[in-house]
Amino acid sequence: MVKLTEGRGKELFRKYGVPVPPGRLTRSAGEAERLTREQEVPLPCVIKAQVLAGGRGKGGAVRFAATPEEAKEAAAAILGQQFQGETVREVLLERRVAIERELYVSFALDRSLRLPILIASRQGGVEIESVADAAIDRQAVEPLPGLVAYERRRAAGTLGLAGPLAADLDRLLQGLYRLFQEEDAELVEINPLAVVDGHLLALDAKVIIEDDAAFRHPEYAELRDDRTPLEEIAREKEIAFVQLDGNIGVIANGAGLTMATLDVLSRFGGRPGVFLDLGGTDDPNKVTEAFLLMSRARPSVVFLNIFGGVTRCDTVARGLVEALKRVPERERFPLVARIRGNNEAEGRAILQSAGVTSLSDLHDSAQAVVEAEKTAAAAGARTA
Amino acid sequence: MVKLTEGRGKELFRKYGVPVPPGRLTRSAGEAERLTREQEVPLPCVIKAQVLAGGRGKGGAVRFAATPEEAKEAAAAILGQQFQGETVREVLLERRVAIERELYVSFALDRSLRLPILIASRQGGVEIESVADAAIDRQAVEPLPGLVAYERRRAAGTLGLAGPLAADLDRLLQGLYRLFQEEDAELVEINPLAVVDGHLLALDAKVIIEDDAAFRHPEYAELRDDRTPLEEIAREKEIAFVQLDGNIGVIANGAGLTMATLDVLSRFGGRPGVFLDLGGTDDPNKVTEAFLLMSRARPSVVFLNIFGGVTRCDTVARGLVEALKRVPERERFPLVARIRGNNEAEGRAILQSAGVTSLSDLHDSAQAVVEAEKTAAAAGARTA
Amino acid sequence: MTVLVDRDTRVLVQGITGHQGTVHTVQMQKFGTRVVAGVTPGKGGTAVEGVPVFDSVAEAVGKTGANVSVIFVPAPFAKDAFVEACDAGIPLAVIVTEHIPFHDMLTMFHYGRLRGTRIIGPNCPGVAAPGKAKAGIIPNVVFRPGRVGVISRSGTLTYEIVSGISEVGLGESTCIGLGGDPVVGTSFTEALPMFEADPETDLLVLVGEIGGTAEEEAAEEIHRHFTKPVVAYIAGGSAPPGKRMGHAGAIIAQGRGTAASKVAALEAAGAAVARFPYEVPTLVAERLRGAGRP
Amino acid sequence: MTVLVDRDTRVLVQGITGHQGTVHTVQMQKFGTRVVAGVTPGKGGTAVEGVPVFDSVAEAVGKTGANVSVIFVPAPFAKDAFVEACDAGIPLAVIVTEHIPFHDMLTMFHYGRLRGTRIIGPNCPGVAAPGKAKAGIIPNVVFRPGRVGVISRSGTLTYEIVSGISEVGLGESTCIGLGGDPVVGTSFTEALPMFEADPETDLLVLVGEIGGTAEEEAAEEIHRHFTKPVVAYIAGGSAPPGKRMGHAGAIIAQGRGTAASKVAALEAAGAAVARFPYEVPTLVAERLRGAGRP
Repeated sequence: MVKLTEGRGKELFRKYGVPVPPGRLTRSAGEAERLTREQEVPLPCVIKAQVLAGGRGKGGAVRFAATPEEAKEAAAAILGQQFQGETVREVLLERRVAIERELYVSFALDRSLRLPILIASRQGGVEIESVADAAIDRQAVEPLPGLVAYERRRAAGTLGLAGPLAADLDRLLQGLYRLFQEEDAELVEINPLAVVDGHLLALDAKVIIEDDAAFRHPEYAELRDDRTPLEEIAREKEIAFVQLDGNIGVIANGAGLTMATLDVLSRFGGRPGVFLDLGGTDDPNKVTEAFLLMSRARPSVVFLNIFGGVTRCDTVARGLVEALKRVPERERFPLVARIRGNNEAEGRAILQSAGVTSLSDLHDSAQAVVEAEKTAAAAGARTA
Repeated sequence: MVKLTEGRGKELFRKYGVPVPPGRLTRSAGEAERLTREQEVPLPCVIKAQVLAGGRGKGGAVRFAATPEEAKEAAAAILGQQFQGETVREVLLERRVAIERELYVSFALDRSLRLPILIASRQGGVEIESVADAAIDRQAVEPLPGLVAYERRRAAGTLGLAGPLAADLDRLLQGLYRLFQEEDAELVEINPLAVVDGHLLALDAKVIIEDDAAFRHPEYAELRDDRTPLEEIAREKEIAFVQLDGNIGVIANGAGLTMATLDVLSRFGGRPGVFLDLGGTDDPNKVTEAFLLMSRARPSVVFLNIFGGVTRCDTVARGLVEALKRVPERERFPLVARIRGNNEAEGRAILQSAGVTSLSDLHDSAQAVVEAEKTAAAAGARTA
Repeated sequence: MTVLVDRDTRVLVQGITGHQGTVHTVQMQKFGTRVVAGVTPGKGGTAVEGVPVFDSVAEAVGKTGANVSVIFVPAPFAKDAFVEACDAGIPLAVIVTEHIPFHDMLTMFHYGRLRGTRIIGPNCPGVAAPGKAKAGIIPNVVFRPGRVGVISRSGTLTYEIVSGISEVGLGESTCIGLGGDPVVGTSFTEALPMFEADPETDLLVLVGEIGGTAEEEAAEEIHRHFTKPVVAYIAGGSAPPGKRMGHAGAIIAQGRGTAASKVAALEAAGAAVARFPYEVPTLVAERLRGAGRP
Repeated sequence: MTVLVDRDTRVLVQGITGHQGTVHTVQMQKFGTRVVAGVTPGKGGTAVEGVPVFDSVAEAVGKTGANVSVIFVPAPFAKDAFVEACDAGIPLAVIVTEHIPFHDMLTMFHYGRLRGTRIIGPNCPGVAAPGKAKAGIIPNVVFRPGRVGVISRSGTLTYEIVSGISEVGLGESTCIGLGGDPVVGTSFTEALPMFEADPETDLLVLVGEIGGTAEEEAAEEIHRHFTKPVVAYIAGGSAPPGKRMGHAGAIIAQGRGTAASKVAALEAAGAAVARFPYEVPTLVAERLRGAGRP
């Protein structure tokens, strides 16, 4: 998925007619000073770190300024900082407004109904998970007519808005729904949606674009999720790659089987460090790449657990054998291979001829992996 | 309805990615020369009168030019001419192309299915009514998915297009369908859709925008159908007004009753000249306006046939009495009034007190109208 | 249930506080209809002619059990008002509003199908069953309870013809004005089976107009499935060629749509076709006698 | 018909000339499935593994009577391919394609409902009934004919579990891999009644995953309407908190979606829940004995 920063989200909001305070993005403290001095951003203003994590307010990533000098100082203090692992490269300068009320609206997907839902709550400005269920209104939106007037009126009622504020909300929701549809969003959220001087303003913007719709939205190619370098390489090769905090490497195919493999390893006390889902492939090169990638993550032991379907056992075996030839001596790792399913016999034979013993039972394999990890850890302790 | 001229239609085509030849609109012959001299329109070019009527080619409203001087002459020859009752105020200058094949596509409404239909025929460049039914392909388009790929492929098959031409058509149809939807069109028609130099080009454009959707399209307010001056006044007052070639004026309410009234008049040999449908109103002023309008059309006799529903009989009577006071002596006309339905007794009494006798039987009333018309004609013949 | 409305009909009026909404609420009440609720957003809690007004259709349905909505909401808002009625589970919506863009009607029609909400209209006089209920705007004065069903694409012409039937001492079971817009929620073809199934209808009068092919399609349905006698009138036989729709319209019609084609199709299906509105009552009486009914 | 496919199933493969389309056509044939047609626009008139290829689904259905479509068409074109199947009257579409945008799937799901076309998938292994037919890509080797039904949101994990059931000498009636995307055409809840009604299924194995609320909803359906024994496994109990969906996702789930909540819901509904995949066959055997089946 592509999470947009607040600033990018607000650019979309403007495009779809969702009102936001006047503001500008910048990557330099000097520019922050200039923008405020030349009143491109009115003072007093707020300076917000453009990172994806929540809780910026408490984390010092949101500051206020009444003068151009203060704006420069605040931007300088925020830019380059680490915030929950993210480096702040950009700040949003925005007119500071007097908030009368804080509300919440979003569009998301209801998986059970298979419909977009409009979520509204009078309690904005706090994490929506912390709001009592009874204080949240959910309305499914039918695709054929789209978001209709009575749904917007009901949302206005939920939010306690009448008169011009209800009219504001009516327009805002139409724009937000169009954004959700036309940009292939998973989520568009305004929290808080503020009442300011008798009008509605989106003070934050959370927009998540669906990865699978990337072919329709080349404009987001630059904005894919921040990932670790290895995760980035994996993404390019279309391998699902997740880093955890253990030291067992897991290569499996399919999300369900990968999760089940972690479950079984946990059962024996194993702590997975990296897991890597080959998905469906019958290209041995992709398997080789996956192993080379794994080796760079320096696992103490690797568990290969494949059930051959689209990804055939012989393909995996061939890719593995090739990888073993190419992994440098110092990056070698103990390996437990379990292969089942399509072309199982061929795969087993290929591995055998390369000196790799493969197992077939999941329980026994997992146990062997954890044993091997303990042995490796003990060896490491000796050599350290 | 709003019929767009070819030039306006092609502007929409460009907006929706439907390919058209390079061209420009102008209202002056001098400008036509300049456009071609400065190669804003490449030569040789075609100069087409921007009128709504068909058959321009045969009517001399389409000319060709190989030089700027010829372009000027052609524009001068066309501009200001009358073409089937329309004055030519604008010409379209367009690059002249070498047509390899002429095809036909359009989107229209299928009233029975309540769906848009895509109509395609390999025989373009002729009136589609003249094409054999078997040579025309019709496909309904479902609203939820919209126009989908297999429908576009089938159209390509119908038109005998393959390879890059089929790809052209695929894009063109998507644009044309979006235009049909987003502009609230009743009809979008490309005839001919030409194969030129291995690509598709829309050589003509017929776009009709629905009147009822005018509230969504203020941009078409200037382009409403050409009407006679009286028709224009009627439109402003929301009175349906049609001029025919007879001399009996008919004022009725409702399209069905109006048509039935014409049927009955015809039965007795009456020839309606103007008919005027009050629609549903309970504003006596609107009725008065209708009568004043009618008086300006100089009918030899007027038949008022009202069945009171939303339009109540007393409202009509009040409006009529007021009109009679205001019609100048020389514009007076013999009147046969027939009123039935809601508030019939009140209406009848009001008319009675103003000296107007009203009937209740349709057959007898129509007969009386035709008699009165004959009497008036005889009187006219005497005075002439 | 006879056809669409009966004594159990509980009418909701969307747009009740508008002029037409109020006027026709009174007329429906005078017809003997139970008008149980009105909806006008922002006017909830008030009342019109003794009818409670609600802010939403869902609330109105929840509190009053309304099962037919008569919609007077202006055209730009009619689609959304109809969707609200659908979502509140209303099975029948009579849309009086005129000038609804047909692109909106396409959405409404298909959404109504999805939700199980039948539409009568738009731009229609609605439904009336004398002695039972009325959902719409047909003048009360034209009716007399009886056993003649009437379906029509027209407004005032329907009143004219119903009135004629009543005046000769016959009367109506149910009359439906389907509306004459390019896209209607219920066509002749779709209305015919209701009258076929209705034990209170002995004969059906069909009032058509030139343009479109609805009458030709009705003739096919009559020929195949309709067993009761039919009397028809098609308005516009003398009208000049219409100004609406160009080539593509003619294509869809495939040569049909003229008065002559409609009359021929209906006569071929066994209907007696009146040349003029005032011939209808006579033909009705004849056909009823022919069918052994008084 | 047992569940979705049987010996009368006539499979059409949309995208048959692609690599996966061709590979799995062969596998379906080896399973004993009648693969009667393929569709690849522009390749009409050719054949793949003896299966005639057509340019359109309508033509394929007309000429071969295909009644199930297995769709391998790439994601950007999958929606339109599915609509083509719907419009040609195919009642069941198994969509193997992965990475279909969920906004497209919303349209497909609701259009399928309108047209009466059930979707299995997308991003799914499909349906297989050993000894009868297969519409999808589950490896043939894992199956053994029997009386255990299997429904799953996973791919390879399904193969793992089915394989385990077959290895202990039991076998499967029908196995459905529903797919794990945010929007699926058929959920556990919607698949359960098919197995309830299937006389060839004695017990159902449900293979779930963390995330979403499909398993909790399935538990409700099991509790209310499902009378056969159920064995379940939920993958991901040890997985770290997922990276997908932010606040609004959590809202929809209303605190559900964890392995613990799913296991608790299923156990409360009477299911035996395995902690690990290899426990499933044992629990199946126990429950079958408990139900008086060998």
